[in-house]
Amino acid sequence: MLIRTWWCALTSPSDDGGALRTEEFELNMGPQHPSTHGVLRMVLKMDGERVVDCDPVVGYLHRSIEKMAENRTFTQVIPVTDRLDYCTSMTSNYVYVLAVEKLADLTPPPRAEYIRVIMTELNRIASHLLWYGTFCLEIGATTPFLYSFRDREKVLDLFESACGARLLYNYIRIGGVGQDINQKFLDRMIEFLDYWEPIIPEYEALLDENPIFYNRTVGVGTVPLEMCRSYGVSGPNVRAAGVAEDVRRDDPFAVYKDLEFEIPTEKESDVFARYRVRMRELRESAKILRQCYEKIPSGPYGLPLNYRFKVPEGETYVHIESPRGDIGCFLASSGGDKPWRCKFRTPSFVHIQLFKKLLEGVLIPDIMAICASFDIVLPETDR
Amino acid sequence: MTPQEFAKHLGANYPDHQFEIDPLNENCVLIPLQLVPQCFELLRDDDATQMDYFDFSTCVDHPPDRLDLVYSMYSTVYKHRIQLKVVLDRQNPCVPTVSHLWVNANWNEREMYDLFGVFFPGHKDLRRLMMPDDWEGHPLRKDYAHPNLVVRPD
Amino acid sequence: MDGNYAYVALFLLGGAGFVCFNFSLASFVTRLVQSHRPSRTKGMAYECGEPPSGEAWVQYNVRYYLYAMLFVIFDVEAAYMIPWAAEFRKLLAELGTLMVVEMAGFLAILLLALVYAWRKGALEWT
Amino acid sequence: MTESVFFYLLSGLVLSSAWSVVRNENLFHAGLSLILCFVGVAGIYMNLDAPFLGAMQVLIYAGAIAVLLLFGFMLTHDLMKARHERNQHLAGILIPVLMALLLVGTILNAQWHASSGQPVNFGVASLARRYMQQDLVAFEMVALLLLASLMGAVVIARKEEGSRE
Amino acid sequence: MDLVTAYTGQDVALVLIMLLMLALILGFIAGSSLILIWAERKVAARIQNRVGPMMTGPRKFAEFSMWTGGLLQTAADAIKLLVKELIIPSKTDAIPFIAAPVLIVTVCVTAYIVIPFGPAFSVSDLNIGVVHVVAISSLTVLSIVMAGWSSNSKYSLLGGLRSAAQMLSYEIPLIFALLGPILLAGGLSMQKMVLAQREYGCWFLLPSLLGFLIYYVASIAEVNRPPFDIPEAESELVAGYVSEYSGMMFAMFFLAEFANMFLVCSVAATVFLGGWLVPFMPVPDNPTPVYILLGILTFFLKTSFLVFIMMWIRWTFPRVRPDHLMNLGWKYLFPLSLLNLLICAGIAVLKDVYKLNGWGISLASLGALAMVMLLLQVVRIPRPDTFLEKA
Amino acid sequence: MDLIKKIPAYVERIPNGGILMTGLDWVLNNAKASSMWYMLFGLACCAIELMATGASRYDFDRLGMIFRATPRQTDLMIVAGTLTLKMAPRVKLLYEQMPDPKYVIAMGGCTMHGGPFYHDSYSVLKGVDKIIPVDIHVAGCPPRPEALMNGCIALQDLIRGEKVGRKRDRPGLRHIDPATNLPLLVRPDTGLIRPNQIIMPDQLRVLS
Amino acid sequence: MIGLSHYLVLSALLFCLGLYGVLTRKNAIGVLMAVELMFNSVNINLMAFSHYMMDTAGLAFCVFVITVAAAEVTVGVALVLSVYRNRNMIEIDKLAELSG
Repeated sequence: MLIRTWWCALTSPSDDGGALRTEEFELNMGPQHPSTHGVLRMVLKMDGERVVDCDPVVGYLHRSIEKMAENRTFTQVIPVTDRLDYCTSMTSNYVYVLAVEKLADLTPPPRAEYIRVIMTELNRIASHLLWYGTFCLEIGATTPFLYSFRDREKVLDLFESACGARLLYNYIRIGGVGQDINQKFLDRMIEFLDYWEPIIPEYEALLDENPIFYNRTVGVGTVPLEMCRSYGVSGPNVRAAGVAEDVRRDDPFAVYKDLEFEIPTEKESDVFARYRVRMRELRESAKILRQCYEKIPSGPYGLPLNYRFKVPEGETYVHIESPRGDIGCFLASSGGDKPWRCKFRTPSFVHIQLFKKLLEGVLIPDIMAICASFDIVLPETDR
Repeated sequence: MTPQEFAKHLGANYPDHQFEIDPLNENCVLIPLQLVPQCFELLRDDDATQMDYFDFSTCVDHPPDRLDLVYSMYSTVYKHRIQLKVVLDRQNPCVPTVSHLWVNANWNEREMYDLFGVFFPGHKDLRRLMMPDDWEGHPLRKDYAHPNLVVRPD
Repeated sequence: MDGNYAYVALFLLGGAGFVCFNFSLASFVTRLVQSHRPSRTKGMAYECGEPPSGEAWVQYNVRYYLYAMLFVIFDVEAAYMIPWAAEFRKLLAELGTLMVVEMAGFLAILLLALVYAWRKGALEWT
Repeated sequence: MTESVFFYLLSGLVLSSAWSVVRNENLFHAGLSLILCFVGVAGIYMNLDAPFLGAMQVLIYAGAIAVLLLFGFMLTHDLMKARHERNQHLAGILIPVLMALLLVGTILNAQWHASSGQPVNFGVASLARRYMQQDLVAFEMVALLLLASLMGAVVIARKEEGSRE
Repeated sequence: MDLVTAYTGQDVALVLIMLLMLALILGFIAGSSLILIWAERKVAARIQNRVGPMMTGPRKFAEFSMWTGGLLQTAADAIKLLVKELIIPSKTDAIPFIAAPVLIVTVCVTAYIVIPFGPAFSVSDLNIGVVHVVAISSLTVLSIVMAGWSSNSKYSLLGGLRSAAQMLSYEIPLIFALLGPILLAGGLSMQKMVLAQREYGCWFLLPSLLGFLIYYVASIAEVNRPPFDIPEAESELVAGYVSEYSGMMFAMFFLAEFANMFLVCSVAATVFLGGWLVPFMPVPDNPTPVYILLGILTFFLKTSFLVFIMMWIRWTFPRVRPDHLMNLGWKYLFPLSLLNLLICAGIAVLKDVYKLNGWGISLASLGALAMVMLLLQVVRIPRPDTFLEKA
Repeated sequence: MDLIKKIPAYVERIPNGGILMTGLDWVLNNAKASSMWYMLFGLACCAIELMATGASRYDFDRLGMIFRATPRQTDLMIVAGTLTLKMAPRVKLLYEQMPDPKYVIAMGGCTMHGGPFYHDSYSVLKGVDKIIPVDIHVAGCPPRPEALMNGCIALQDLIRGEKVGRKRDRPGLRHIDPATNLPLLVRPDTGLIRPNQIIMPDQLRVLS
Repeated sequence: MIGLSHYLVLSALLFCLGLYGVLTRKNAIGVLMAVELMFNSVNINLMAFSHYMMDTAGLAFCVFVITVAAAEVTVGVALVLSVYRNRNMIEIDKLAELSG
């Protein structure tokens, strides 16, 4: 009877063409999940281990930074921008300050420009090290995380000696910087670089020659160039697609015109390429820092400005290169001492949109590798 | 291309309309509301402009009656960047979507819908982005009030 | 029955007893120090801070089944190979190379099975 | 005496877990009882001086077949239907009960002559010799059987998979 | 043989001895896990430029050196877990949920019966020794499936299923890798394995080096240690099948992980590294007390070394993706384990038919190894695809 | 069950029972204090400092603190960073999913009172102690790793003062200093301070 | 003392339980489980005879039966899976009704 039943069931024509009835189920990844970089939530539709559909949900860290900027004087906004992207406070300070300076038509003294470049590049190193650590953590390697943090602490020491803070600096000010740096700082910086540059190959050696790492990253999460354009991908992520696009080169701000550096690119545009680009950028930052050490002029480090100075009416948009990509600030002033509207165009906001497309059809472990490889930071997305 | 050239280029394509440089921002061209999707499509696809990269779009609230919508875009071919401004009615802000032209516009428009209450007909997925779904009001408007909002004593 | 095997039974019981003892001890201690405070929200399944959507008991991919199936087949194969391997040296003395040939035939057929599964893509995790 | 103690304990375990296998409304629990039953049967083999067979019972039945069945259950179950499912045919109860009476009656009435030959070893040594000598054909057929079943299962399982795309 | 007839009048003593053995093994498992967990944290700390637990335990020790700090850390963890509330979430299937940790520890404890800690120093030297370990350990899968299924949490279920598939896949190479030494030893009993290595004059590591590597990799996968920890991958599935376990129930899983780690390493040490055989020391036929002590020490040293390597691996490699893991198991390790069996058969023939001594066997196995390396160069077993493209 | 809860009270009544209970207190409290497993859970800026605290230079592990990803196995929730209104219900749920005994450290200004986001922010919860009971507040924006560790040590002292069989003294919001009946705050430079000393979110002083 | 008949009775009871399961279970997987019970009872039978008749044939046959059971379950569960995916249920009665 049993066999007959099965036989009948098998041979009789099925009613729906034998579609696979794997039940799709919804899986919440985040807001509290070890590898969603803070409070990103992804609502995943899963078919077993495979993602069918992904809906990134942001806003869990929406702290109304743009609203707060409207109620503070131009100077008071700077600490708020610190919190815009806490991994690279310097760049978010910088982009805002640049926007104000452009509207108010101020030109900082050359020494301040150099200090800004030094701080931005140091912060790029800190941010990339942070990225390297968390990226490794997410693909399951714990130890590189600790190595990168060990060296990141040394960068933070430098910041601390310059402005007294480890993470949120409030250092780049309108018309200059918060405090001057001295020769000792610069010497310590070079000392750090001498120590640290030989370590970069060690970071790479931990991963590069590891077949597990290759298998997990090569060919995973490929973003074709057209897709990059349509989504507005920028920074290391677009450079991994083979385009040497860098605001420092294309639209040079500060003294980047005078500095020699390469724009590292890779062709494949997969997770591995993005990793390679960032590792090579570390070296370029070191190169820039060494040039700054040679070239930094003496002189004043800022302009004397009134605390409640007024900015003429107008609107402007400036953008610079943050470690994550193209960060911009759209600033509108109504002629008072407070911004009328301050909007930040942030790279993470752009990159998170990619996930919906990229995560279709990948396995769960690839979600981690892909998400981590874009170096998203949630406060920047949510603002 | 400079903004002046942009304005001229657009004027050549749409002879019935006026294109001016925004008095507030020398890099910004004012666009009439009626032209919103077509004009953007032209900018993206025209060989002379090729604005293939959508930077961002945002709103500037000017109570009591004006709400400016600013688009910023860039051409990776010609390396020029331009802002475009559309002036909306603050009481009933409504502008056709451009999210089918650049994917990046998708979330930007959702954000504006969320924070400014601008409505984008034609947008596929117009939900709140930042605030919870049951949130009331549009926080970035100048006249927004909320019990949680403590005004800074200055 | 070989008395040694009584150890297996004893250890099975003893291990289970050990864990159960631990559980009851923990249960007692948590009540003693009043850390046993169940509540409705505490009983909710963990899903990254969201209230869980739907049942977790959903039907999964057939992929896992294919691996289990292969495992059964080769596990059974092991059941034949272990006695053979354990007696290899004695059988070698008794039967000579014949037993090697016999096992080679057995293995060849099963390797065919492996190759078949491989070619059919049963070893691919989709 | 230990043999009797173990026998009765194990029989109790086997029969009660088997009862749970056929009666339990939750199929997952039934599967778990099945494993317990398998382990009990393995104990019975040990009691019968065949430890290797017992180990194989645990390895194959409890470790592999039961997992396969549990997987089968997980992959096909539907929560609404899995609970409360049992046919209560009269025949379904009558036939087994009658059969049990018949079998037990026969067994208890029959005269079993235990062989008085010298004790044999039920370990791997005799098994290996049987495979290589007396049961050689069966041994090779087993390989064929396994191959065939694997092919069948792969074909059945993959066919559906293919029809998805 | 019947216990009563064999030990008339001594059955009480016998039962007492058995219970003592049980208590010893349970104590050993608990104690060794406590030490192993502490050691793991210290090793991890050393590898990661940290100091690891320092504040728990006598301050004097912590002041003495990094390696003596935090001795009581795991004890504190254990007591704390005792105090923690046991949560049984409302929608779980309670019976399997509680039974899963019970089963996993029970299985592990039972497998310890046959481990030869020293000459004549195992709980009971069952004559199916190796098979006993393998068969009993195969029940671990069930525990994990039960834990994953009954938790009624998606992360648990995904972890449980993944883990089951992984353990099933790696059990096969594991068994087949053990077949080589079984064949060489000509028996299944663990003590016999050790004695056979004395008879051969060399550890089975040499004749079946391939087997050792396969066994070691497969056993890492079996005990779900990184880089094969996909079932409980922290960054993916939160905590996999233990996501919903708290307090003592979680502690049991934790205990079982480390006890299992010690178990697989001690099996490897016995089967491949000569167990309690002291290197460079002739083994007396009737071991003297000194030799027994030395043997136990040797056994623990060998096992600890293997455990240390496992920890080292854990903190070094990224996690393997499940599909690559399956590829590795089925397409790479399994065929290689058959090859290993072939080599072992050859060595056994050399030993029995050509009466080679230890040196001869070592030489022959090195030769076989060279052949295998050559073979692997010629016949490329398809590796996970992408690596080849890049390389 | 109620009987078990009364055991400590009965034991203390028998002669020398108090010593027994004190010994038990000592063992349990020291175990709890030396093994605080915290939830891997970062909200904002402070999360980076939390990570740094776990990393090589500061090394949480030396206090016996390791992270667990699931709330079921954690004792301590370090609320690191700004808590928004959208996130608040999730944090509350996570807190409730932790098994007792559980502790909370509010790290950074945002978690105390909204920090720099106190004014003009419509979406930030002004103090996590509005939704979950907080044991220790660590000031700073973000607090330095040393400050966080100091906060953890203060929490350890708090735990060591507990008594078996009594509900933990946690009257709603902040932990109360028994000496002054005022809430306790922890700062790295001055140690424990009282909140009537005004704490400015220290990054907010601007150039004038 | 435990004799052959004890084992035989155990095996008979186990067999009948299996039969009961096969006849009453609706779910195909449940039926498979019951079939496994019957296999086991046969194995106990074989092993008991083997033990009391001092012959290793029963032992060898037990292993063969285990093999057959493994093959049966492999194919059986595969069939159940495929039936399930075609019909989204595996209740034997209804399947028989459907196929007429």
